[in-house]
Amino acid sequence: MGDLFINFFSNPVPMEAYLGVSLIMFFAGVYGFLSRKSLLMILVSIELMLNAADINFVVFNRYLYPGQMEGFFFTLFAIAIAACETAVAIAIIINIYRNLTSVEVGELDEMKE
Amino acid sequence: MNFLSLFVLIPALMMMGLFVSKNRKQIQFVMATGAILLVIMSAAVTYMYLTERAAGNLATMLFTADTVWYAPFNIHYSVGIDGISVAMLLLSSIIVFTGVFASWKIDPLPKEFFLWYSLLSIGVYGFFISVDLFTMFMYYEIALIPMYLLIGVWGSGKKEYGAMKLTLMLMGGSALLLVGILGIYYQSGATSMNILEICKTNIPIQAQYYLFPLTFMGFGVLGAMFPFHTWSPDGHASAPTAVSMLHAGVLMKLGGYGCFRVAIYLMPQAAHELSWIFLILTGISVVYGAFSAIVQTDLKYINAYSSVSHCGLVLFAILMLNQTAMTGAVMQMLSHGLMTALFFALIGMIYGRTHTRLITEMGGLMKIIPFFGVSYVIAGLASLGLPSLSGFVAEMTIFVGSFQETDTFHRVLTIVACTSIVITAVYILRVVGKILYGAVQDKHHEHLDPATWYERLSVVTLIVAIFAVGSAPFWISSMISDSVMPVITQLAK
Amino acid sequence: MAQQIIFFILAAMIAVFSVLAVTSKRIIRSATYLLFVLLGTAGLYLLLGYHYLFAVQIAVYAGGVMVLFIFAILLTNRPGENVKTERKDRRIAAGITSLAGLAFCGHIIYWNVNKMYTLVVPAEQKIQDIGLTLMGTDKYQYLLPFEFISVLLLACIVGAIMIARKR
Amino acid sequence: MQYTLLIVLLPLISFIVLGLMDSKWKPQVAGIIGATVLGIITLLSYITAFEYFSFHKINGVYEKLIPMHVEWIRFTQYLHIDLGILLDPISVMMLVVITTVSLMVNIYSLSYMHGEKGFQRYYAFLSLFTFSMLGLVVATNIFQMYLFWELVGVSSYLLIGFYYTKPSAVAASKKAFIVTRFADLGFLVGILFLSFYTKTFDFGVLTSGNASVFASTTGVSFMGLSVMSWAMGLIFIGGAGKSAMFPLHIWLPDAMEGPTPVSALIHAATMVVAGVYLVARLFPVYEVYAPDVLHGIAYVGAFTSLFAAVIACVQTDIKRVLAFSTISQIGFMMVALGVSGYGSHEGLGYMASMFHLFTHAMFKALLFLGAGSVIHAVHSNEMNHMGGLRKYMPITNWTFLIACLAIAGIPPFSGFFSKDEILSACYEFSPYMGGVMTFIAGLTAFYMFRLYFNIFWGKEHKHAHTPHESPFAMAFPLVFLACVTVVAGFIPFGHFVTSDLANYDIHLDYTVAGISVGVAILSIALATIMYRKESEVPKKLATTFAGLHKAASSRFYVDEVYIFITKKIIFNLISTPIAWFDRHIIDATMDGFGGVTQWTSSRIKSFQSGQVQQYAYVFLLGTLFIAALVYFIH
Repeated sequence: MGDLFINFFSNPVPMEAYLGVSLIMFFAGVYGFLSRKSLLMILVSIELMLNAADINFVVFNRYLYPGQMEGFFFTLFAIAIAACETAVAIAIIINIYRNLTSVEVGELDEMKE
Repeated sequence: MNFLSLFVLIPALMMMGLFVSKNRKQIQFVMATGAILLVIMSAAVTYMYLTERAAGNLATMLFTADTVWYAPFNIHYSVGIDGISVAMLLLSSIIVFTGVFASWKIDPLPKEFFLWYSLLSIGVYGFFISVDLFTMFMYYEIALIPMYLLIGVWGSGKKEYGAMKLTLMLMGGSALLLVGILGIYYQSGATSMNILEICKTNIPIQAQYYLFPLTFMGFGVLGAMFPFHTWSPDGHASAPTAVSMLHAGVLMKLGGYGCFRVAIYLMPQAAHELSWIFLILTGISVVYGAFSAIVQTDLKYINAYSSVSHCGLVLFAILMLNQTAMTGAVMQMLSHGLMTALFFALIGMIYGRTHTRLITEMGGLMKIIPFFGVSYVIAGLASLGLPSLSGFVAEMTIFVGSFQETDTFHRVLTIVACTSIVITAVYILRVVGKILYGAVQDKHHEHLDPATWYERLSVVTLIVAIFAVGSAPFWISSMISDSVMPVITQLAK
Repeated sequence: MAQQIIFFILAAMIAVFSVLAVTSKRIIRSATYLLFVLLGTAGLYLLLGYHYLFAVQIAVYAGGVMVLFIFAILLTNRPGENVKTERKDRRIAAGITSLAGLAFCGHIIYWNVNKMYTLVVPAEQKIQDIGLTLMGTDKYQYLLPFEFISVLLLACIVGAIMIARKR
Repeated sequence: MQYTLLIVLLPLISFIVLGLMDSKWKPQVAGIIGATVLGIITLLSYITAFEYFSFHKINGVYEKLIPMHVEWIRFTQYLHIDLGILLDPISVMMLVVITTVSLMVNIYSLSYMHGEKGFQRYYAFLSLFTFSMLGLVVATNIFQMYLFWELVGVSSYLLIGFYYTKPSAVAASKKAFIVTRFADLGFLVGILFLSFYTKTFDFGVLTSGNASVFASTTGVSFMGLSVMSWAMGLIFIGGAGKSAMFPLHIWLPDAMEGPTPVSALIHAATMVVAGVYLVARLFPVYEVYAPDVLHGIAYVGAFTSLFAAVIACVQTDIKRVLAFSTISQIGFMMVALGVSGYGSHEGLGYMASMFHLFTHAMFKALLFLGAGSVIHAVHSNEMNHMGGLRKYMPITNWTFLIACLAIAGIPPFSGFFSKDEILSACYEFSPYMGGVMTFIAGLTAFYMFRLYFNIFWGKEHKHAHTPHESPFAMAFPLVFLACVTVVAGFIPFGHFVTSDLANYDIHLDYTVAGISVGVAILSIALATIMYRKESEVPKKLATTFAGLHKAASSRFYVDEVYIFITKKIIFNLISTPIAWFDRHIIDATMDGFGGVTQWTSSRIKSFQSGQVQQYAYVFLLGTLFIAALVYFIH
């Protein structure tokens, strides 16, 4: 354990540290996705997972293919798409709330207006 | 496209006519015209067939035509007829015709009813004119589907259950059939699914061993073979009149026809080897159906079980694998088609008046509605094999034919099957005695409407047909027996 | 050394807040925690030398998306109300599965990843390069996806208005 | 002799016309049409008989004529049903018998059935019956016979059930049809056996004596018995059904539910002798190829005869008595055939049987019509509602007496001659048989006179209205048949009908004749003592032999056995379980398939909940699983 700390602080930040962070973030997102009922919370969880993925892309780009920019752009586009998605999702959520006064997934089994 | 396709085209045109017709009058006009056209067509085809044969044309199938439908899979649309198809076409036309009149005032949704009815007849006609396995199977499926809606929507009693059961069991049968047909096609190595072509090839005997039971059972389900007959009582009991007529009268014949044309014709060796299994099953059907009919109390159930018995006899005779018995089988198809249609027509008409089908709740109807009473007695007598009515010639041909097999197994089975004529008498007379004779059971039954003209037309047509087949069987018998010959030669190989 | 410490702080922040974001009872708090996570992520981008990405992350996520979130929350939630969670057994199952996934992936990362890379000193990316790459049509250039994204964005705008407008 | 076709076809046309017209015509019109048609064909058959017996004898042997035939349906290369007309001595004789009795019944019914609802229908059915019966007797082949046999059965069914609102009539008609149908099953299978080995249905070929026809039957056995025994035995079962041989006789007494003229026509004179006719028709085959069956027929006939005679002694319904008497007399005919051989003198039994058939038809029709006349007068079938009617109904009384004397075998009435021939034949076969038959003849005389005295003598019963003699249309047939009964015995029957178609001169065997007349007179005397005046003897006898009396009155419980078999065994032990099995095993299995499918799908269904979270969860698990799999396998 001591070695680990010494290594960590003496060397540049290793890739697995970044990956570990994104991992925690991702599985927190997964847990949130599975355990929450509110659509908004699910959306929050999705954002978490997307961010985790974004970090991974960037990290891989930086550590494995430093001369290229694929990961970077992927993340860029992912952020853009995530923004779109959030916008639409929130529009839908608000609309649902307007109709059903609820944003709980369990209660949304009717497709009617 | 030769003129045989008209049999499919006319119902299709009827459907179009129905689409544009606006009221009941027009619907009736369209249906009546179409049905009469079909009768005329089939009479014409019979005449043409007989003249062609008289002119010495010895081909297995006459008036054949072949169109490639989908070349990569060798799917053709091919039609053609022999004496058996001619007999079946005649039967179908008569029953479609009488069915139209039996449901002349169908309510509700007459247009939709007749639409499905016409689609059903497309399937039936198509099946009888096709000589290609694929076309045959396709028409078979076309005939099955409308059944579900016709029973489910216009039926009575436990109609959803009956419709579901009938459709599912028949679909199960057709699943077996599909495997069988594809198996036949691939194992034969033929370049098309045309029956005439496949019969020239030799399907390996190992393949026949599993393809024969598959095909036979597939068609046997439709032919109400024990133990796959249970759709028949429930389905027929809940079906509307015309549908019962068409189903029991024609559709059940598809089974026998298919067994004959596909299972036996294409796989003669397996037919020889395995016929005993099915002989036992069909032998059971014959006696079992008859005994079951004795204790039923619902008229339609009685007739459905009686159909099980009679159709069992058809398959039984086919499996005897000789010319006489097979001729008898086809005649029995014809005869049973006519008389069971008559039965169902009458039951429907009686039910329409008494609002009950339980024989315990009826009695003395002969005095109140004599037309139906007399017709019912005639139907009953035909069913129990009175000479000069169609049942007699058919059954006798079957029994004489079956007796040509000399070994004890066939003998005993034949004698067992013969006993059905006694049991049939028991249940027929029981019904006749209970519902027609005796005292009137229900005072609401004392004044029932007399038969209307369209009901009379429908019933009389069927009775005349029954008499025609029963009194002058020679021409139809010889026509059929000539057409059985190719199968016999195939079996002798 | 400073880099490591910054990373450590950011990592701890992200880990703690992401867990808090999904376990918090109040939805508004969850959103706030999410904001911290997003900011932490932006920090990581900076740490990795992607300044542009850092800016985008802050502007789009922490700025745009979070505002949307907060509005949505305020519109749909009655203040003070707890967020409903799934049934307990489901939550436990979800937790176990997540932990299992975490363990499994962590195992892979810990034992396998360190053998694969060589660290190159992070260098700042030139904004011109980004612009050229984004607008070019050659290999490794991204005009087509860019256009797609723009169309997608347009569609989203239209869609969101269509969905959310009053009837 | 083409015109013989008309004999068969006219009744058919009459049936169709009457049947289609039904109630559109007045009843009288229908009756007159029916009777006229019958008159015409009776005339035609007399002409046929005259022409045949006069001109168609070659070298002392009658030829077999087939004036016309057509192929009706072809089964195999050899087997085909022809419809045709075969004229030989027995068929011509039957033509005469049937048309005569039928004509009488038609005339009689004009009055007897007057005012009944369904009069037209009645005449239509009578025509149908006449048609089928005539078709049966002129059949050229065994299948044609079977065909008309069935038609006869149906017309009998329709006529017994004529009063269809009466439950007993409906039940009786049903019973008659089903019992005979059961017998016909035997007939059919017998035909199948016979035709399979001989390759023909044709009577001409079968009875030609050509051994090559039967060549393939030698040594063939089926389940232990020789094939010819099977075939002929089964065919006899068919005959036994129609001719009411024990134990298939049960339908005949019940058949008396039909109108009385119908009983006279069908259940006394014509249809019930169809079995005898069948055996006679195939007699050469029985005689050569199945002698054991022939002997069996003799024993069955004798037993039935005795059995029925005993029952007839205690019945109280006059039509029932006559019915059992008919059974007994048909037994006589069967015995005669059974003991007969082939040839001129050996064929005595055959000749006697046919002779008895002829005379019996006449006097039994007379008895039934007389009984009908009595029933018409007193409106009851029961003996104890009658008595002393001789004062009111002289014609009926005299004609009935003549018929009773004839059946009792008193010379010079026709029954004496025919019965005497039968007894002679029996004595030649074996003395025991002769003795038994003589005893039965005595019983016959006894019960007939018991009947006679109970109706016309004895204590007068109070009637609601005074009985009166029947009108002319009913009296005429009685008188006519009485005349025939008186003279028929003097017909030199052996000149017309013999087993080998050659002449045979009947000689009265005076010993036999003496014994039988003696026995008959003794029995009549006994009956006179017991029943002419009211006396205590019958009651005493009944109490002395209480068991026997009771058993005989309930017809030896054969009906109970029948009911047991149909109700308990067929209905309750076979059909009900089968129906149950069908519903609860077969159908339940089929439904079970559906049920299993539904159950499975309802289980699987919860996976398709539509909840994205659940999908995600499963997806995640799956991903993890696959990843772990891949990872750890590497």
